[in-house]
Amino acid sequence: MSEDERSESSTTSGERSDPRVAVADGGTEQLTASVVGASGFAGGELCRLLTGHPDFELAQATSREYENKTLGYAHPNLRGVDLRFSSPEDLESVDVLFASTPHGVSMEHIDAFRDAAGTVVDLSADFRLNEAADYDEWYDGHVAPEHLADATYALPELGREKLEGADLIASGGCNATATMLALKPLVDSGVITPDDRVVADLKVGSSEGGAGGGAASSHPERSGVVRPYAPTGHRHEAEIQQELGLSLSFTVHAVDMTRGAAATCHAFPSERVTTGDLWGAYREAYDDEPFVRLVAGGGGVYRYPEPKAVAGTNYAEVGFELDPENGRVVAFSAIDNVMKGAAGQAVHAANVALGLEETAGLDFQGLHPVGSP
Amino acid sequence: MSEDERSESSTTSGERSDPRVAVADGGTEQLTASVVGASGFAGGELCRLLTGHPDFELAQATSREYENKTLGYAHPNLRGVDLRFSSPEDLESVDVLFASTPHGVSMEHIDAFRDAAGTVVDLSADFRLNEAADYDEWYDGHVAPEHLADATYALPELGREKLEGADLIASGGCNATATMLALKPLVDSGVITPDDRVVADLKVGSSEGGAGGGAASSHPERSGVVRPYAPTGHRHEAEIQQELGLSLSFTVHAVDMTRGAAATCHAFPSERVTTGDLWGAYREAYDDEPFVRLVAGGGGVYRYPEPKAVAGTNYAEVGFELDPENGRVVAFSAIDNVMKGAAGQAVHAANVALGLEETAGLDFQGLHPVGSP
Amino acid sequence: MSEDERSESSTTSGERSDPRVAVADGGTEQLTASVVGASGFAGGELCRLLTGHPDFELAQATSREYENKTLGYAHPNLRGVDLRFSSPEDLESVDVLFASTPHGVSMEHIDAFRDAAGTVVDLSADFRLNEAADYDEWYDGHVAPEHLADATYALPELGREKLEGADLIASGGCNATATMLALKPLVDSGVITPDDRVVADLKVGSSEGGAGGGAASSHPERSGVVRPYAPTGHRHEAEIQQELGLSLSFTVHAVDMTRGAAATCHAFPSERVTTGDLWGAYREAYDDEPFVRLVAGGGGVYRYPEPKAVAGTNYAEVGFELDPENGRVVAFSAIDNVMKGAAGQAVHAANVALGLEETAGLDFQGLHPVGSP
Amino acid sequence: MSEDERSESSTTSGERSDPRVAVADGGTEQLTASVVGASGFAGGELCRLLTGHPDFELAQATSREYENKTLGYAHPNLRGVDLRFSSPEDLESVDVLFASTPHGVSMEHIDAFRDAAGTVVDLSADFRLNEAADYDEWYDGHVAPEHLADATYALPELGREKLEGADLIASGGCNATATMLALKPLVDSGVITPDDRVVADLKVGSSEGGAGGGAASSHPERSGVVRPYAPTGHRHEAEIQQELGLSLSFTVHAVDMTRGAAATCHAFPSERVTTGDLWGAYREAYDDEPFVRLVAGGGGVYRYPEPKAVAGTNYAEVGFELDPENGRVVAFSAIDNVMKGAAGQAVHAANVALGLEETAGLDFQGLHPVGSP
Amino acid sequence: MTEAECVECGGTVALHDDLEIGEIVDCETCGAELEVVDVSPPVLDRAPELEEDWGE
Amino acid sequence: MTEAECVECGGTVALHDDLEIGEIVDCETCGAELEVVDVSPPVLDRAPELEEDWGE
Ligand SMILES: NC(=O)c1ccc[n+]([C@@H]2O[C@H](COP(=O)([O-])OP(=O)(O)OC[C@H]3O[C@@H](n4cnc5c(N)ncnc54)[C@H](OP(=O)(O)O)[C@@H]3O)[C@@H](O)[C@H]2O)c1
Ligand SMILES: NC(=O)c1ccc[n+]([C@@H]2O[C@H](COP(=O)([O-])OP(=O)(O)OC[C@H]3O[C@@H](n4cnc5c(N)ncnc54)[C@H](OP(=O)(O)O)[C@@H]3O)[C@@H](O)[C@H]2O)c1
Ligand SMILES: NC(=O)c1ccc[n+]([C@@H]2O[C@H](COP(=O)([O-])OP(=O)(O)OC[C@H]3O[C@@H](n4cnc5c(N)ncnc54)[C@H](OP(=O)(O)O)[C@@H]3O)[C@@H](O)[C@H]2O)c1
Ligand SMILES: NC(=O)c1ccc[n+]([C@@H]2O[C@H](COP(=O)([O-])OP(=O)(O)OC[C@H]3O[C@@H](n4cnc5c(N)ncnc54)[C@H](OP(=O)(O)O)[C@@H]3O)[C@@H](O)[C@H]2O)c1
Ligand SMILES: [Zn+2]
Ligand SMILES: [Zn+2]
Repeated sequence: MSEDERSESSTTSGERSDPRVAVADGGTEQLTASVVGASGFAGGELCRLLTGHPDFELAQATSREYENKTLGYAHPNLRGVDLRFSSPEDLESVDVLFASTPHGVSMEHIDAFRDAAGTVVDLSADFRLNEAADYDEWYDGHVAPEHLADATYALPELGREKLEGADLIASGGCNATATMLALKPLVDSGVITPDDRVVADLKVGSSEGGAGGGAASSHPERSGVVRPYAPTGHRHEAEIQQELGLSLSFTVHAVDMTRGAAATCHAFPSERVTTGDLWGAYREAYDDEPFVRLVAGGGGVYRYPEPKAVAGTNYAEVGFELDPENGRVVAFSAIDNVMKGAAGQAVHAANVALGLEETAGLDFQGLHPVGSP
Repeated sequence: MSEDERSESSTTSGERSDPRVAVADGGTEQLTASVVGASGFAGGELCRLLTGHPDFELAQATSREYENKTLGYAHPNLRGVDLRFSSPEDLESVDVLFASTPHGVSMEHIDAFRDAAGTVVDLSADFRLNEAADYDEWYDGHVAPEHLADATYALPELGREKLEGADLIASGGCNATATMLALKPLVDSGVITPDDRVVADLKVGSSEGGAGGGAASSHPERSGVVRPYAPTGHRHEAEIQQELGLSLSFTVHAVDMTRGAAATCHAFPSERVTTGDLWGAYREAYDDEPFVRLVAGGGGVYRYPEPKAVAGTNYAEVGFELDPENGRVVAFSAIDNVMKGAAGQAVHAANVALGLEETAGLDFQGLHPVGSP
Repeated sequence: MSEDERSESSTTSGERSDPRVAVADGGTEQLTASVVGASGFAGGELCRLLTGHPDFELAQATSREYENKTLGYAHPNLRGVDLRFSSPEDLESVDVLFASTPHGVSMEHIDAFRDAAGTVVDLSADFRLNEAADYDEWYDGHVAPEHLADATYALPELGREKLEGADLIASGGCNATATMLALKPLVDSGVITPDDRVVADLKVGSSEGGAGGGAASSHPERSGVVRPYAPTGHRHEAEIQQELGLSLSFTVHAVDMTRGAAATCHAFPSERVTTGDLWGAYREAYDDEPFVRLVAGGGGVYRYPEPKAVAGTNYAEVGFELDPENGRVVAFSAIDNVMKGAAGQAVHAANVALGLEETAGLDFQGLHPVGSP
Repeated sequence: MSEDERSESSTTSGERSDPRVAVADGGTEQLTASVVGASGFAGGELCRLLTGHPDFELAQATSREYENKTLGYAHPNLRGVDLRFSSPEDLESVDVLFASTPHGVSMEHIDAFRDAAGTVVDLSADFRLNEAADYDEWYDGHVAPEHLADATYALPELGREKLEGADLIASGGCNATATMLALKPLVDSGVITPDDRVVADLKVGSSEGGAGGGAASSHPERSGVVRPYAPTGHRHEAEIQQELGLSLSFTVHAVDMTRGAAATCHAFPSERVTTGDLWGAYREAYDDEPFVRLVAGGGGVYRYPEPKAVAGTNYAEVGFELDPENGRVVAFSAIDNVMKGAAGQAVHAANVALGLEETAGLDFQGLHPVGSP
Repeated sequence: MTEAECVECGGTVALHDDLEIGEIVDCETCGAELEVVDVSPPVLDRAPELEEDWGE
Repeated sequence: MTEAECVECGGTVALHDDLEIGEIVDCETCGAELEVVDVSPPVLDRAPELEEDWGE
């Protein structure tokens, strides 16, 4: 099929027509989507979500390593999907392109991506920061800084208005997402201010490392660890600084789970607060959020946020506890790094950007009991 | 609440009208369902499935221990569900009652259950065997043998016709389900006959033990085990004998996962078969089955059935390998014991019995990557 | 009961002879030891250590539940030990009695314990704090406060001189031990002072809960967790305050391992330090310590303390990292809670108290690779 | 360095004097040992065992990748060992050389190995089979078949006499070891004969794959699996056939543990046996074996062999159950694949070969509780 | 310390001195739970099966 | 066996005899990777950081 045929076969994206129209008038027509980096962990989840999404049709999934193999070859849960990986060299024209490639790849191909799709959602860090200078400081610079001003940070809980109609969306970092969801109510309500000391101590699963592997992530070495893999200076600090205006003390540990990121934030407000104040702040921030569950105390086995309770879902559990001794606020959050921290957040943001039902395609509730998912 | 009040409070099941009608004429009306034993593991999954099911409304969920607490108190993934546990003493009148109680409870309450609902699906062993004598041999007898003749074994892959319109359905045992799915194509095709020797070696997760616990299932003792917990004489042999006509050598091991049952069946056909014969038998048996995936060989990381690839889903992975040395057929299957082995199978059977879309409410595809779910 | 009575009741250590003499003059004579609470997790480790110890003979191991059963019945690794549990009512007279019972039991039986043995090592919190008032504040009071002044805190790294000849030894809390080992060099060197803010974020294994179990520690619920089980106000704060003079912000998480406690301490010194200063402080503190390994940075897979690297051993791994952004010092430590945090520490302290070779019986080096031990 | 220089530089093995003499006359002199392949999993365990062995001094540990790095760089538990990896090109002259390299390496270097040491213990398959033809059938042939006749199979439970004085020792395969220990009593006692059908269904840990790794053994993919990795045709069948005279139906599954191999053998004796017969056979076979523990039935949590109960040790747990239905004997065994299945077996065999105390250096009893080691 | 033979496996079971009828001991070899049915000389029998919950 | 001081932690690093310039050794105390920049007497410097992939 030639380039021409392909673009003609796409009814919605031609001429950069607003894809939202297609849905608005009847809801039967579907948007086409492609996933670049579909053999990866986040890419596989994108494929799962998009094939189950009422408004999307998965048109293309790229992989260089598995070109021409079925999606099920790399992702056993997708054995039922009738699609084969294709080369990222041959991008089809679609309504939305999701790029789920390692840092540095999207910035190199951003022109081709935006050419191929009216809406581009990038899951890497390549378009998360506003300033090229930040990329010099935290990453290895940027090769397409002219796109930075176009990009919108995806996490809808930080403000969904600016996402509406966005055409370049930067999905947030998983550890940044977990941390910001725990702290945002404290910032919004003024309980903590930029000068207050905040320690964020994270515990994350092995899928954060991607499908690649390496000696440290082999099963015998990675099993059972509580390994401080970023004792200081994790790059996600940059996003948090930018989005919340907080400069944190950040430490990330690898623990023995595959999915999940749990943030424990120790904050020291300059003024004493009560538990009631905290409930007020958290409810204010999240009462209307479809994907945030407040979990703070109560009874039973599950009293605070736990990653396994949200595994496979786009939910975040958020909670807190007040230390009566010294006024410390301990804010917790738990997400699935590949979902709320990556593919789920990306689809959620695309839903908002394109005017779809916000929760469309993201209705999985998670499992109980569940081991170490 | 009296019987009368109860039946009035039910809008759809009044007069024992065929509940299937409600759906047939338009699809907007929903069937009501209750779950007895809803605080348990299988009961929690039933609640998850029914609240996400297009044709069901979860009207009641019972628990003695958690009466008046929200479902989310026991099952953190159900925090969003607006329902509280009620007492099993006060059964509401509904279209379908799912009983997910320990062996022996349903047989005691079966009259009340059938009174409360036109269709009863029982997840225990209480109505799986056809003969009262079997309960004397394998269990501790039966107190309501008069219902045994009414009961239909749930596993649709063993024959869905007899399920249509069934009003007492006995959901199969999880280990029996895994084993029978692996072996059925060999039996149907005549590759193995009742006289052939078959060893079934199972590996199962800790949720098979239910929410109760006990010393052997405490985390420190249960983690990391390969524990032969039923070296011989597992009760599920009785169902397999009844449904497949095979007398197996059955051994069940507990391994370190929460969900999952994997069967490895070593069969010694009296006549040599080829891999082609086997593919023929398995495709014949399962090509039209919506919840069976054949996985046998091929490349990549996932070449044979694995429980983690189906965790949280109603799918069974089934596969085989031929031992060229001695003609042995090794048949594998993997299921999620709480889903295909319990709650999923029960909903699947209810769908068939009530004439609903067979896969309704059972569309979760599973996760990749996933650890030890 | 007076000191005199106590020594007379000891049949094996004859004539109040200093038990250390027995070993000094030839090394062939062994000290007798008993373990009260031997069916528990820490008690089982005590039995393992004492039966493998060159200077001890395990004379008695008590259990009410397993009376008359072999040690191997409760502890499969002790199947080779030719001893049966006996009742704690019938204490034999021995040189050293190790009490490994839940909080509150030792204080009740302390007279009987000291009667039975010249040296008592208690693993509970019953004799860790100096003041009866502390027990009112942090625990449920104390019934034998007159013994508190006799007791010596066991952790030898906090000062072994006072342990020499001690006859009532209080083995430290596991989480307190991990935390204090991480912080002690910073305190000793003056890098942090009592006014500096210190957050201690711990990750611990399920064996901390003891052999008892309960719903939250059943395998399906406890697997895969990152569960904040003591968000604030853990009782071990009291010991740390007493021994290090620091008032911490303490938060403890349960993670998916059976053994292990890992402390991440975030400290904010009022004056900037260099990495060299820190190395100086840690080497000064631990260069001569037989059971502390400094692990900070370097290459390979294991760059910071990890509990799995010390599982089964009496070692502590201790390390640190300096955050160049804000001068934060992140101090790490990792121990096996049942060993360095309980049974190993107790034997280590007994070795010191009785003038034995300090490392006797504690030579296991740990395993590599090792999963989640 | 020439042959002459090498032997001169060795103080203990000079003139190829019988190394056993050194020990016999006084016990103070130690034998020197080297480990080729010391950065690997089995090699690391050899280093741990040899440095803790009363009669050995670890003189050399080779690694190409980690040359000049300390042993602790690769093996965190060996941080206290004062030795650096050296090149396998520069073999020192020692009393015993342990080769722990991948299949095919030893056969290539066997002349150099035997030159360097009077006793060579090889952990690979290179010298396990008696006939060069077997290597053509099961492996990729053999390049030094002239040494095969010199080699003795290591597993002492199969006969320790032939090991005495052996100078080329072939340590058995881990899965073969587990299987043979389960079945040997049945073979010796005539309960099963070569014509009887035996199915061996194994469950093994990830360390069997060695330190190398690969996609399938990355943590996210390998966690939680019950993966049939050798459904049929595992190479260890060859050793079992040779040593026990049995032709088995062999299937090996990867399960979620790092260490451990558990064999479940389903045997169908042609004549009925009683439980008493079986106890007789197993006690006859193993009553005098220092490293075999019989575990069959009884009460408590641990009733049958479990790999976690022997993790880190050289013990094998062996047990059985009789199926009253069909006369099947289910024989179980559990070992630590890196210990009894590799490094421990090798040291055990060396102890026997050199006339040392048979259990020397192998006294670790294992841990309880222990997770998934 | 007296001894008795295990009825299950034939192994030797070591017994403490103040043995009482009805006590339950386990066999060191096979782990069977054995009931003391006589004391002089000691005689052991298989203890009544306590159908214990054991896992799944 | 010669020795040198680690530039990272001040610990003593044991060195083998036929040391060559450019060799990388690790410090036993702190694990730092050190480059041999001179041999007689031996001098060590911090080895150029290999930005190794290490986990997540
Ligand atoms: N995993 C998480 O938890 C997580 C969370 C938040 C954000 N993210 C971000 O999401 C992105 C993907 O992460 P991941 O964990 O899914 O990584 P991954 O598993 O390593 O997958 C990366 C994918 O990118 C493809 N790829 C690599 N280089 C490429 C290139 N030059 N051109 C085209 N395709 C290329 C790879 O496939 P082929 O080699 O087959 O082409 C693979 O499919 C990363 O930027 C990551 O930072 C991940
Ligand atoms: N777990 C599996 O993998 C699996 C697979 C196949 C079949 N099954 C079968 O499904 C059933 C449930 O298994 P499960 O694992 O979910 O067990 P579970 O977690 O122990 O749950 C049992 C439930 O039954 C309730 N219950 C117990 N006794 C009762 C009584 N006398 N009257 C009313 N309610 C009672 C309990 O709640 P309250 O005490 O709060 O009332 C609890 O909610 C069993 O028959 C089991 O054999 C389970
Ligand atoms: N586990 C750890 O990581 C850890 C670390 C540091 C300190 N500790 C402390 O060490 C102690 C033991 O902990 P654990 O984890 O081993 O607990 P555990 O597993 O629950 O064992 C407690 C033991 O005490 C016995 N016991 C209970 N009540 C008794 C009583 N009234 N009289 C006599 N014996 C009694 C029990 O046996 P029977 O019921 O059979 O008699 C059992 O053997 C606790 O004080 C704990 O705080 C534990
Ligand atoms: N793991 C087990 O459970 C187990 C059980 C029984 C038997 N075995 C056998 O034991 C042997 C080692 O297994 P493993 O699991 O320890 O493997 P491993 O972790 O992969 O280690 C292999 C070692 O050999 C070295 N090596 C590789 N190629 C070499 C060469 N050409 N010359 C010199 N050294 C070389 C490697 O180090 P450098 O690359 O740094 O030199 C490494 O130290 C294998 O033959 C295996 O079959 C293993
Ligand atoms: Zn016995
Ligand atoms: Zn150093």
